[in-house]
Amino acid sequence: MSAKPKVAFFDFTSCEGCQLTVIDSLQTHPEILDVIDIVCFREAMSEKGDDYQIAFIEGSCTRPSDEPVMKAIRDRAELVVALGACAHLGGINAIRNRFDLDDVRQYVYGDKAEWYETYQARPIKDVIPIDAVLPGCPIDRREFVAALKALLQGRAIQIPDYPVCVECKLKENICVYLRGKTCLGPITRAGCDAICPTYGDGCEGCRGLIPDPNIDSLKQILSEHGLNPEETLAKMTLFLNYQTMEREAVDDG
Amino acid sequence: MSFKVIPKVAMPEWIERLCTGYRVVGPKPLHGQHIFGDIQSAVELDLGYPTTVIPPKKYLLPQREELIRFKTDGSQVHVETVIEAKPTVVLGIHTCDLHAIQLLDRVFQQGYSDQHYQAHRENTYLVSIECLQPCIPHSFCKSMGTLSVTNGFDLHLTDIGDDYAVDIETKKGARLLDGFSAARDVTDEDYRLFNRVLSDKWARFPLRLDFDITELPSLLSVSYENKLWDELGERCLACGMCTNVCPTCYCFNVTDEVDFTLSAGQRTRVWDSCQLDKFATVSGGHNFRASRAQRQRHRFFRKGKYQMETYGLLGCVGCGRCGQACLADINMVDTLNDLYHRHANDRE
Amino acid sequence: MAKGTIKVDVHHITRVEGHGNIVVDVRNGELKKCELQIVETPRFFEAMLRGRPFSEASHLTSRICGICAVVHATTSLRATETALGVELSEQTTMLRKLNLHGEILDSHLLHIYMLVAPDLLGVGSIIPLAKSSPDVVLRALRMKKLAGDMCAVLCGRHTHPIAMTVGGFTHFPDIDELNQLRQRLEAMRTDVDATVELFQSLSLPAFERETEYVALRKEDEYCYIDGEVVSSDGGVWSLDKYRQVTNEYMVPHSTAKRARNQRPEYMVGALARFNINHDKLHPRAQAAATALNIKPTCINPYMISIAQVVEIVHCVEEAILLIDLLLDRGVTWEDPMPPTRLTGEGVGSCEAPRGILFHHYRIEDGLVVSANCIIPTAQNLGNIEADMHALVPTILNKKKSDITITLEMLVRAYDPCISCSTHMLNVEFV
Amino acid sequence: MTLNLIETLPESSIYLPTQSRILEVQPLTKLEKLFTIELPGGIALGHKPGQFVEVSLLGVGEAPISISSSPSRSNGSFELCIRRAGDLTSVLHRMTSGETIGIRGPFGRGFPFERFRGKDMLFAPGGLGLAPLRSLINQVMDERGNFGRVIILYGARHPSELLFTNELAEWQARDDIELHLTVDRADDNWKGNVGVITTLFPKVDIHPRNTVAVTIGPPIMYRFVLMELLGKGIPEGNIWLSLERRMKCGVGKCGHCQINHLYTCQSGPSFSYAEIKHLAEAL
Ligand SMILES: Cc1cc2nc3c(=O)[nH]c(=O)nc-3n(C[C@H](O)[C@H](O)[C@H](O)COP(=O)(O)OP(=O)(O)OC[C@H]3O[C@@H](n4cnc5c(N)ncnc54)[C@H](O)[C@@H]3O)c2cc1C
Ligand code: SF4
Ligand code: SF4
Ligand code: SF4
Repeated sequence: MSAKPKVAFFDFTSCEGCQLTVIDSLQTHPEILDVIDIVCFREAMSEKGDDYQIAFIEGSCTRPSDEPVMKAIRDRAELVVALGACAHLGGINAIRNRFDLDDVRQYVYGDKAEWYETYQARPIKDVIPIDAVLPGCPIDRREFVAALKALLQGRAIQIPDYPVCVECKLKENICVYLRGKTCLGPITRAGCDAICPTYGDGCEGCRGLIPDPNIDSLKQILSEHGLNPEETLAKMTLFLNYQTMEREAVDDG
Repeated sequence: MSFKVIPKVAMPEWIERLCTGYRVVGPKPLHGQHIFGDIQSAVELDLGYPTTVIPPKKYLLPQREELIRFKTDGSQVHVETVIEAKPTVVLGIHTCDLHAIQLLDRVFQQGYSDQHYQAHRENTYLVSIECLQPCIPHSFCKSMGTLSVTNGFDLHLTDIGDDYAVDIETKKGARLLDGFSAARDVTDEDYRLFNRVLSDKWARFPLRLDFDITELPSLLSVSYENKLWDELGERCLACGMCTNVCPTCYCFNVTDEVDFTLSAGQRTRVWDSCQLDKFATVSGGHNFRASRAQRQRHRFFRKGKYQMETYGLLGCVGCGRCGQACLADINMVDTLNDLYHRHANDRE
Repeated sequence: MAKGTIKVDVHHITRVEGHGNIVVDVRNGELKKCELQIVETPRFFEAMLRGRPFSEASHLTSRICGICAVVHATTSLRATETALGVELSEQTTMLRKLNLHGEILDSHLLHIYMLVAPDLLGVGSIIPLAKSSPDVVLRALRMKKLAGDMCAVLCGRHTHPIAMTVGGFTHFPDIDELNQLRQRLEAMRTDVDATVELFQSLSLPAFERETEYVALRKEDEYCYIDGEVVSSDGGVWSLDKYRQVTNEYMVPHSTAKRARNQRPEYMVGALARFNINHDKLHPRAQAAATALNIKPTCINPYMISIAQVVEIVHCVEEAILLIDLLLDRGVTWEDPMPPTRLTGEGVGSCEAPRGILFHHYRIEDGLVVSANCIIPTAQNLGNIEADMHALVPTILNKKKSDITITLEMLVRAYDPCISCSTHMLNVEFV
Repeated sequence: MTLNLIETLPESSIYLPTQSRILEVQPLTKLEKLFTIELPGGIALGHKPGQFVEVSLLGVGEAPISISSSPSRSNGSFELCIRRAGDLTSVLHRMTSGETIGIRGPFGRGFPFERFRGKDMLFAPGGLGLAPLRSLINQVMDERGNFGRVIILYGARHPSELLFTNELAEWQARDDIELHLTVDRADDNWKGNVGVITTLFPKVDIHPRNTVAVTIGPPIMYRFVLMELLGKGIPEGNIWLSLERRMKCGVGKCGHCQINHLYTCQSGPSFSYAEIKHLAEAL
């Protein structure tokens, strides 16, 4: 590797937990600072650089004025990576897409609603082309580290295309369905090392759907495990609302 | 080879002795299920367990296993084989799982011998146990002929009341009892109990397949185009749980990892599953088994026919784990019986 | 420059969470405008909570903030549990407390080492700091890792905790893990001492302004969960009366809301807690306070960072004590306590790293029908502006770059978590 | 309790690649490069046409690649023609002579060369299929006297995608080879046939009973080429092809390359049509 790649981090609508996870990854891998040159990271540094090759973007696009900013980043960067569920899939921000936006604004800001610019929350790939994603809410630390290494090797970032159940079984977890709960593991992209089932909670789908998920079958299974249609919908719309609405749109013709 | 008896009251002592020289693993409870895990004392061990989430194959073919390690300095490349196999005693292997290990032995020894598997195998002491009660609703070992074993173990335990009768099959097995004075010789009374326990047990196990197992390969031969596969494909989630929990499944993927210098790292194999969407996809995107139906068919054919053709043993030992794990309730017994009856009806 | 004209416009103040701008406009020596503008996009959490199963609320609201995810989850759970009449076991209470201590540590360490220390040591961020004082950075990373691991052992991970659920936990640490944590915490005392020493040696701007401080208080402990709301100006409120404390209002230059109590603005956070609950601190923390030369009632907002150092000492000691208690009684796998009703209303409150956090839900038939969350930074914003108003005239003779940095440092001292303070106001709870 | 613990642990592994040197890298087209590789000490690979090796880049991964050079021309090295298709092959394409790559193999079953002697040979590669077939063709050429007619029908998508153009020119020039080329889409300089590979078949007449046909190409090509070959009356056992599957180990363990019960890496990748026509998953 010749010169250290210049890397920038940006955030849009998000909780900034993914960038915090990036900072946390320094705890186990302080050598990251030796191999990349971080030129912009608002959460952690004052210096701001406009000269970068790799841009990590956290957060969804939730208002028109975000778009030109994202486009400017795209123009400068050779590689753009969506960091985390909000950037990848709209994340929980997209829950509001199910509501009437005026109602949402009014509910939160009352008669001052018009002060607040907003539109439907969307993944950044709907605004600019992206080169890779690191899914998850928050991103997985090991996956971020692996992604950095891939970039340093000049390779594409690889993320799993199989479901969470695979990692869950490799760890020999007791399936949460057998503990009387439900789980979206069978349709959700792995890469988190099945952390939620490992800690006793069902997968909530934060990493998005696997390619060709069998959602109909899973819905049937959820209902056999006592979920009514509203509860099933709630599950499918916590992190997966953007993808669920896309699928609904296809089903509607 | 020979017989001994270990009084149950002496089990803690035996396990304690074993722990001084070996890694000892066995079934232990977890959230209402059982898993094979490290045993430090007899209280953790539950030999009356129904079945485990993952079979003991994980000690021979670990979920993740480093194969080679490498380091580059300048233009010098150092690559080395990694084989780490700690002497391990696996206690309480059910007979079905022991049958499965016989298949794994053939897979990893036939043709190119896999030294990694071989090293684990040689350093693993298999202590099996006679099943006296059906374990889980999905198991069908009697139909598969795996409800007992005559060889393949180092030691085999049979619960005869206050004692375990111990069948010592190998030198390795005998070594586990070296100097353990509580293991006594067998008496006539022990033999009487042993015989009674064995003859009583068979009636407790139901035959769950509606046809004879020897018919399975031919039943599958005529069922390649059956609609059933499509029906399973509709239900299957392609989650891969069925194969990951199966004692006879061994497919794997290989991945490389490097450190931040990019010059050192390791190559690791990880369990893979033929049920996953991209298992048979080549670069350029062509998927040779693109539908869930095709993949389900492949799994059942491997279990009931292909392994028999290639290795001379069936690929299913009737442990029932896949049926227990499958959220879509796809299981061996219902599927095979269904196939059999459809075929019988077709003939009428 | 006293009579000059200055415009300071610090766009996207760095090293704070979320998006904020400082705008100062001085014309002919007169302060025309001095604002902290919040340009963070609105997140609409309260609106999104509507209609969702109560069991999801804590998972959803932990996403308000990646840095104080545990406290959001805990507060949310307390609101739900109050609404649905869930009593907690002693073990749950202890584990929750321990977890929160982990998060306070993690957040304070992040703040003082990565965000504040670079200012005091005259560098732009920890990246050059890693070159100039690698031991400081490695120490910070080491301490922060322990804090994060503490949360990970208890709830899976610090950012967006997993195992915390209504009525209890879904996973429990084993004895080995607790023993290990304890050992590491004890070993961390050396790092804690070094931290105190570092901040002893740094000099902070001497700026003071009489301020109203608000914090949670309990009789028997330095309070982080539940308790009552107490003001340094006098006044005690039970949690369900939180609106009488916060009195939220909006200003057009900010997507975040603001709060006022007896005065037009008040302060919450580490300094407020220190000023109100100083007597409940662990003796070692009190000793550290003395060493750091901070005494109640301290009215220098830059000393927030010092109060955080004191809390770091306190949290390490408290965590050791809590672990000892847990080890004594043993940890049992217990099922979460079930709700006794599916309809109800409740307020939950905790001390987040940055100050009091309130969640208020109404739940009907198991679904959240209305929600209100009041975040510490929202409560502090008015106070930050008031501080800036008082501060700017005293520093007008300085260079513009110095003014800028002094103001940035002030805002940073409050450790504002702007992304989570963008939220709602008028909900009618019928 | 005294225990004699560790059974002896083996030192080598079937997964351990032999570190080998790239002697030369020659670009062939935009996507394909020809790599000349030397094993340590210049020892011979000892392969048969139709076999493959696992090319191994430490820290990146492995990929199965057919050996493109003929054993009859080994000279202490062998050749791999590699298309830039994804992760590993992209990294490979950035490598230059002198660098080290790992090799495992040769693996798989090659073509039964002995059985081909005395026959007329009809080669029908499509696209990258010429890479593995070149090994066999050149071995046949080096024993030219032992074979009857040699016919090569080669199709590529575009003139710029034709591989081994120098060798094609040599073959073209010889009068003991009948070479017919075709492209799916022509460019301005293209004077030859335009159309898919099957459009070449009517151009040749063969003695079906004495002909061995070997075809290698992408999966879709096989169905149509097989129709032509069977249509010409060539016995099923004399039609040979090579099947591509995903492979991770190359030694019959990892399960990825299974075609029904067969492991492609063991029983193949070269198969006669007679061997696989009953296998639903083969074609
Ligand atoms: C027997 C055989 C011979 C081959 N001969 C040649 C040849 O001579 N020249 C040539 O250019 N290509 C050949 N290929 C194809 C070549 O193996 C793939 O193009 C290569 O594996 C792609 O790897 P990648 O990492 O660059 O691509 P990616 O698409 O990034 O591959 C990702 C992963 O998928 C697996 N994979 C993808 N495609 C294949 C595949 N076809 N076979 C096995 N694994 C795959 C790889 O293991 C890799 O880890 C051959 C394949 C087989 C099976
Ligand atoms: S807990 Fe979830 S991820 Fe794990 S096996 Fe069960 S369904 Fe799959
Ligand atoms: S466990 Fe069931 S759902 Fe999952 S892949 Fe196997 S058959 Fe399909
Ligand atoms: S196929 Fe199912 S029943 Fe048969 S051995 Fe595998 S897991 Fe057990």
